Amino acid sequence: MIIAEPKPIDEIIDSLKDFNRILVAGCDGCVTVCEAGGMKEVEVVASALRIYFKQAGRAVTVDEISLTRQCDRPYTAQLADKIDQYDAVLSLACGVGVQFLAEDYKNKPIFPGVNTCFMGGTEEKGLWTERCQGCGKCILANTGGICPIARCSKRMLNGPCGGSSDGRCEVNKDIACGWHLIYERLKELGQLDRFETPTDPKDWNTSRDGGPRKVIKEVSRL
Amino acid sequence: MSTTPLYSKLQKILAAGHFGVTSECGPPRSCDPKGVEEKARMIGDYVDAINVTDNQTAVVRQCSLASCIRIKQMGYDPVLQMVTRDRNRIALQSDLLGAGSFGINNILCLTGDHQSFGDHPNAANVFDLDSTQLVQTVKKMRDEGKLLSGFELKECPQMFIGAAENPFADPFEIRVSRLAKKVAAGAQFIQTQCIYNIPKFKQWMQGVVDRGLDEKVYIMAGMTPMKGVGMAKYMKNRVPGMDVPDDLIKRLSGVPKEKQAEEGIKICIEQIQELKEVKGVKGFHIMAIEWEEKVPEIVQQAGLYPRPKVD
Amino acid sequence: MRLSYPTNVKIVKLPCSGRVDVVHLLKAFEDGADGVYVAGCLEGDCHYQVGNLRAKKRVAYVKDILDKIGIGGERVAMYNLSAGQGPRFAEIAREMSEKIKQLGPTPLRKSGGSAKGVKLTPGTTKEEAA
Amino acid sequence: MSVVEQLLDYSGIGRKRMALRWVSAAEGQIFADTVKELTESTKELGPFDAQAYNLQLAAVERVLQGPRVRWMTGVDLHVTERGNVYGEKVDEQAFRAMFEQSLKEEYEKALILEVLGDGPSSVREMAGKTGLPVYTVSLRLNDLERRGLADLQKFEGSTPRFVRLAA
Amino acid sequence: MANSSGKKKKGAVLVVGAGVAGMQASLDLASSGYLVHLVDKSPTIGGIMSQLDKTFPTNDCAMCIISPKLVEVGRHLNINILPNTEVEGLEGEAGNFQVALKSHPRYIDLKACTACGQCRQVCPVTAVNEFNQALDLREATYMRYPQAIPRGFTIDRNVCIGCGLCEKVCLAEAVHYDDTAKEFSLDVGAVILAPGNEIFDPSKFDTYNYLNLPNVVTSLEFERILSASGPYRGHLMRPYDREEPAKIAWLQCVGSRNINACDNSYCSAVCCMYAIKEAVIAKEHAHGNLDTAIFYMDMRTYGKEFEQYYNRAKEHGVRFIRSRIHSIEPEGECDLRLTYADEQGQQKSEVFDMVVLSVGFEVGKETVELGKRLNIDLNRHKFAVTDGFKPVETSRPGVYVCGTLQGPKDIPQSVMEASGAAAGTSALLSESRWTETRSLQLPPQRDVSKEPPRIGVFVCNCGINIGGIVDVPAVREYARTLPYVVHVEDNLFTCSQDTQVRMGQVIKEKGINRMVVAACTPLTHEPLFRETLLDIGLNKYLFEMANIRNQDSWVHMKDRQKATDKAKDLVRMSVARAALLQQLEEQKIQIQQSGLVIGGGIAGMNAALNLAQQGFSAILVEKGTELGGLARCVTHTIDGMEVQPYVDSLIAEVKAHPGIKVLTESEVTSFKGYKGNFTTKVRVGSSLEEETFEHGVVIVATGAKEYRPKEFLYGEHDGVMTQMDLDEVLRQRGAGNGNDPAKWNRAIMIQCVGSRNEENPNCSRICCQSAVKHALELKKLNPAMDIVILYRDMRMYGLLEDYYTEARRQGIIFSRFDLDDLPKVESNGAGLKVTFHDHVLQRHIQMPADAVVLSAATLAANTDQLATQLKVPRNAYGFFIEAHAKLRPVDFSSEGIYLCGTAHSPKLISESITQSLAAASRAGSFLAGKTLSVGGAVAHVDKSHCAACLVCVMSCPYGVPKINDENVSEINPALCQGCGVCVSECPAKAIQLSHFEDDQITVEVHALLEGAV
Amino acid sequence: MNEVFEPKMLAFLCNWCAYAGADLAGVSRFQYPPTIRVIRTMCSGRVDPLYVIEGLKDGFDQVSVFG
Repeated sequence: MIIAEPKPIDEIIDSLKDFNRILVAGCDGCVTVCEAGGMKEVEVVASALRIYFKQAGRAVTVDEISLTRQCDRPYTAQLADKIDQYDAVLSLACGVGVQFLAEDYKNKPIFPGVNTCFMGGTEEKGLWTERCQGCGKCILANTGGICPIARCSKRMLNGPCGGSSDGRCEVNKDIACGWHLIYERLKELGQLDRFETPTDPKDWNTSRDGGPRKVIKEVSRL
Repeated sequence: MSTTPLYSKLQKILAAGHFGVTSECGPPRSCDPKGVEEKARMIGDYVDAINVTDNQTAVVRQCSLASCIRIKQMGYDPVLQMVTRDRNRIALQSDLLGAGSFGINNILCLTGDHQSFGDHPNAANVFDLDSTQLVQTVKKMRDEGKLLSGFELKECPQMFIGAAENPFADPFEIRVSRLAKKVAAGAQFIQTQCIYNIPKFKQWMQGVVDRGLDEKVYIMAGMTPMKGVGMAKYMKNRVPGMDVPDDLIKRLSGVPKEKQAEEGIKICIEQIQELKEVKGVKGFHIMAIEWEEKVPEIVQQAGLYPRPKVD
Repeated sequence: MRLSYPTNVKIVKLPCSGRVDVVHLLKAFEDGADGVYVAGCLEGDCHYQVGNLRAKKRVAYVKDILDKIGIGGERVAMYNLSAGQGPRFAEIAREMSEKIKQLGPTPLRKSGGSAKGVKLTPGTTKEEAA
Repeated sequence: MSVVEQLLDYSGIGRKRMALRWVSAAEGQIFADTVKELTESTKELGPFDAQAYNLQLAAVERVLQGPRVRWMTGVDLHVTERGNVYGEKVDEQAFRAMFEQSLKEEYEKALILEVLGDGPSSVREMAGKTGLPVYTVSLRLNDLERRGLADLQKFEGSTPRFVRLAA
Repeated sequence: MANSSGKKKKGAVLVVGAGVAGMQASLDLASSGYLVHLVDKSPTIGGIMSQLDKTFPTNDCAMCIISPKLVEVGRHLNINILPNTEVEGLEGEAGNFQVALKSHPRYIDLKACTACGQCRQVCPVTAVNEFNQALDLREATYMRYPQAIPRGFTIDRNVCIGCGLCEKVCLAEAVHYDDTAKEFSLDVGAVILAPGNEIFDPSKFDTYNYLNLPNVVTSLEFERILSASGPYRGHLMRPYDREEPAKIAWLQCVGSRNINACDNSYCSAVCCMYAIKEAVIAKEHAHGNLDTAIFYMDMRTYGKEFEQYYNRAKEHGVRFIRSRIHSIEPEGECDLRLTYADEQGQQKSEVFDMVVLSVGFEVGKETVELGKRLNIDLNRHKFAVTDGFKPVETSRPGVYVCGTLQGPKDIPQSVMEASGAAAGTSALLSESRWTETRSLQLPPQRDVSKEPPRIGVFVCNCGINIGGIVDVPAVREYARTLPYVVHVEDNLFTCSQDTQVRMGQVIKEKGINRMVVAACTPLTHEPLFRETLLDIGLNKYLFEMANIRNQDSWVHMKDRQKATDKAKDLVRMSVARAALLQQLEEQKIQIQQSGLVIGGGIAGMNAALNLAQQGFSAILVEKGTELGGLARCVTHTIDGMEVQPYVDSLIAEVKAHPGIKVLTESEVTSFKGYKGNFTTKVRVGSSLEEETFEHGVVIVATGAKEYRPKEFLYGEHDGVMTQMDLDEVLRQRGAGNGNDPAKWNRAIMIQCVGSRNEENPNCSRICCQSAVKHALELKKLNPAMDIVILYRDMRMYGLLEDYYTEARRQGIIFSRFDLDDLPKVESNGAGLKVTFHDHVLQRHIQMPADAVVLSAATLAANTDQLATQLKVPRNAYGFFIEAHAKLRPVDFSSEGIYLCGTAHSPKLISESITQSLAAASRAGSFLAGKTLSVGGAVAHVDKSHCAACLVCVMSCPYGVPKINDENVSEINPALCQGCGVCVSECPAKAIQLSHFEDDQITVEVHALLEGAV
Repeated sequence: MNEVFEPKMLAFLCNWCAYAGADLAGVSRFQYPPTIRVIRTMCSGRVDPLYVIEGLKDGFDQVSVFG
């Protein structure tokens, strides 16, 4: 899922301080699961905002809502009958949701309430780690199911640099060396031979194309 | 050993069966033209080629290519170090073309230290290619006369291609395979990480010899003399991938502080002597960090002077 | 024991301090509380195993928010006490009252602000929700 | 009135400073004689320095104001002569002994409370000021705490200081 | 099955003594379907435990853990508490007894008394407060302690002068001076004796000067000093001058382990631990650096994890000095001088601020009298005589015993015994289960879910407890103005019986569907008012209480206006919440009437047998090929009971019982379900076939094993053996085989092999008695044999002390060694030689020996797999962890799973039997309920909002939420404990906790602060 | 002290007996020292022990109650 973290409340206040009618909109998707933007976070942020405005002596409305997903138009459309009552929306969805809202409601300022970080999973409660950078050309088949692009600090494609020790990355001892993991895994799978074939320079065009990337699945298109 | 043409002085000396000797100099962190010149002059006659580092430890310095040009113009043989951290394949190839145009014939392909260690930790890294892929790229440009895109070059860079290897890094079992991989990609010489743990290095070398890799690539043992016990401890604890045995630290701390530098040089020389006997070791890469003035002494006392002449 | 403590302390009973939500604490401030504290069991003594430790973290989280929005994190606190510590309860009540008296009333009250809000569901309009 | 006599004794003022006499409406002579006699005996005692007995008088006053002594005086006859609620008569002597003991305790407690009125105090300080034995102060203080009249204020090192609580 | 007279057995039980043991026995039996008459001579229940400050080894507050039990006993429909009552006589036989009882007058009618305390406030008479061990005073009208049950006052007739004041102030009209003693009789099927012990009175010794020196206190006095509800409110002070002591000494074995005229020769079993506990807690209380010293003979920390507690105390700096103190001398004004000889024999003298006498237990005179009246045998120490294999049965059939009358013991042991006695009773009377019990007949509940709230508010004056401070009429009128309120009134005592009746009428008349009572505290009174609702057909969750007494009038006496204002706030808050309350339904789930017992040793067999005797079916799963377990390695017990015939007959009985299915060579392969409905797969026998069982409870009795020593030449020299090996050698000798111990000239035993060291810091509890048992037996074989026992502390706890005394009398030599100077065992050809340091001689001694017997540790059996399957916790040493070390010693925290025998910790056979009966009792009382109510205040998931994010799964401390087939979280109401952690964590706000829903909480906050901004 | 000490004395007199007795003393002209001040109460039972103390506090050297 997409992992995000709540923005510091002072940063949110900074972007919203001049508005009088605010809607805090959460998303019931990924950001709920990573505890950054679900209904609970909506309540917390909205409550904090109201306290802030009250103490600032302002008469401000801060309403709360959470949509099933903000990355699908039928759900974002659920705001259509309400949005006119607000002069700003704080979206607690990932960057996709914020932008979908912004595209759908062109005359409304939409502000992000979370920092969208990466695609990852739940390591333990309250700890999420990255697994995928969405490069668009998966090489996991050759790397024992462990992605060197997401897991190696230098995105090395042909093995570890000389800096790792005890299986930890030279950049930070808290990070496992991605290539160490790949090596261990290949060894376990008896596929160490795959390691010695040099990997050619990667085709990054699926990752660093101009403008927003597209995924088209013809069979799924209507 | 490979039968490709001999491009550089270093390559020629190695091909002739002599122990090769290289050293390195780090360019200054300013526009000062003298820095590189002075260092090169200090060591030029005691080594076969001079490596010039490329923004080492991710700290901004004068560019490696410019310094190499300067050294070439002084009449010495430079080794152009190139890291993939800061430039994508377009910039890397363009620099290679530029280097070729100045007759620079040695290249050392590196990935480079992570920017988080340097003076611009917020910089975006590139890592479009990794070191192995850079080796492949140079080889392709030189041997096929093509850029990665397939564009045909009218004149190709004539490069003796090198790569680095750390025999001590984890996982140890993978180190020989990784060397093999670089050789397969086109590396012709290897400059290793600083060697202090001789037994472990020998173990690695044995693996290299067992796979016959020593017949395919010149291994130059990396040597860095210790200035004192403080440096030894720093290297042990702070520098990633460095293996400094405790008995070495013990030996250094066993002598008075003012004698430690001398002892460090002595250890370095003893180790060179010992490594000369190791099968597969074809030369030495002496990295006297900010201590270039000691290189002549080491080279002389290790019995590597005078340097052979080749044409 | 009939120990006395200030009348301004009002108590909301919960099955476990672990039931205290970040939102509950914030709502209390929103409604004009000058200070809020959570009194849980002694650490390691939670009737429900870890509820009080969860509460402790949530209180810390609210503290941070209050600091950032200018209310002051010192207005919220977590205390731990056992069922046998009647005097300690009175003491905590006095201590917290004293602390809040020094801080003065919540800035919300003197500001005259009136921020409001309702919780909407996608299917209903604001009027319906209110 | 024996209550007062007793208390005056405890306080060191002495019971001679008061008297209770029975004079009937027909006994004018006795009244005159009594006044004479009392004047004589008071002369012997010398003048009374109320200042010097400030603390004690305040304590006696406190005892007399306290509900316990008042109730006990109230039930005196009830239980000794007319029979108590269980329909039994309490032995007068036993009652008296108990009463005096309670009175003494109440007086000691009152003294302690008076001392505490001057600010926080340790048990030893209280003993010094009241002239009571240390252990007695400890015991009485405990009863005061139990009744919510005194409380521990704080520890100074290993010494607790106690304060009076408003009743 | 009827008894000899042909009459059906009575389904009622008399429990004598309402301490922790009596309460536990009563609760077990009452829940098992028997009517319990719980008799105590004191006006309240609770016993000695209610007087303790903290309990070892967990340092839990004693009152915190006992008071819920008090309340449970007080409220149980089938426990008839008879306070101020004594048993006069017992006629009849097991199954049909007639008990003669006498109740002493209380003078206060418990039905009317509201425990408001006005009577106490006016009582002019004081007496020493026994509850606080005479450290302070109480009135003649009193309640023993604030949490006491029954909740009502008593007049102490010994000191009351009969002034009549209390009657005058009692607005509830509860005082009745004409109360008289009543004699009556009851028919019961069985009797359980749990009258407890008394504390040894140290004033019998003049050497301790206890009566003259205020700073010499007994350990129980010290408990009161430490207690937050004690005379010094939990501040550490010494009595003489109320200074905080800087140096305290504890003198162990006061009144125990001595044969002076006034002492008791047995060990009181608990004093070592409580002294350590008191020292540790005192150090925690002290402001300065408190110096604590414990003077002892042997440190007997033999219980589960006690040794670690002892070690921690040493780390805390508690000093342990091995010396028995003869006398206490006054020093200066109030200090105390102790003179003693240390272990090296040097004379020392030290001055302390305070000395605590660690006084032991003894059976009180009245109890001895009771024993005579009931015609049960007492031993020479006056403890009840029991059979080692029937540890809870007295000499009179149908009369059971538990707690300290059976022998000195600590709380968990008493609780286990209590449950054990209940198990015995339950088995005896099972045919009459549920015949005498009472049950509530409730009208059907009115569905109010569609009605708008109609709230009735009842404001209580509580006599003058509230009304004297708070302006009740003003609060009442204020309540009238609140939304949804349709009825208000104030009452003198809202909790009185007549008010309850009135309430019912009003609810009906005005169609009230939510009730608010502003009164004392929900902790004591919520259940009562909820019952009133149930009686009238309203859901009990439609009730809310405003605490305007304990948290208002009583604590703000000085400011009436503010107290009144606060009362209004609290009422507003309660009314706001009441408007949102919803009726909650509880469901009934059937309980499978059977139990799975894992482990076929003595514990498992007894548990299974008792369950079966109680009328439930049992499945007994044993890993080995035969039943019997570790007991097969023990020939006889220290008191001479033959173990093997017992085990044989037990096996025969188990196998013959139709209610027990015995599975040998079997193992549990999978386990799922929840209390009342477990499904377990067992791989049975050599065929490896799997069988599936459905059962309501599980009892774990997997046992333990003896440590195989790696030290002292064990396994290298034939002369070195463990105690269990020696047992085997002795048995073989009986059969005429092998090495004949009678020919030995000297045997040396080494204690604590594999125990009390770094690797295994636990004491194995039973090895001291094994050594003494075998030493005495060897002596009998060959009186000329030299026997030396090298020990660290001789832990001959309780009545075992007698055997220790006997061993010394017979010339068995005991020599102490330290962990840092272990004895050395060397081979000397066929013989052995042992070198050890002798403390008396202060030098090393070498002795040849024919045999060296190692008292090897008892270690946990390997239960890794089982623990994982059952999801039950074990400690670092592999022993299972009970739900609560004190009060739930045989329960696991997961309900429906119980524990007994050496799987819990090392113990004697008799103790294992007790615990197995206890486990069977707990299991039986759960099964007897037949159904289980679930639901109510538990968490529930709104499926439509659940993101299946697993946050609840990860955060639940009990592992209850699961993501189900519909891909949403599901919370089993039978397992949910209602803590609400998942609710507060749920990022989608999809979970709510019934009765504590978000809006129900925030509305309270909102109402409290209404108009604040 | 040079002056002759003249104690100040306070007496509470029961209206029905002692007060009447004191009156009778007057009627009979029985002499007694002028040191005494009399307060009449309707019954000596009405004399609160507190009054005795108040008297002493206020500077009387002796206080008596006549019933």
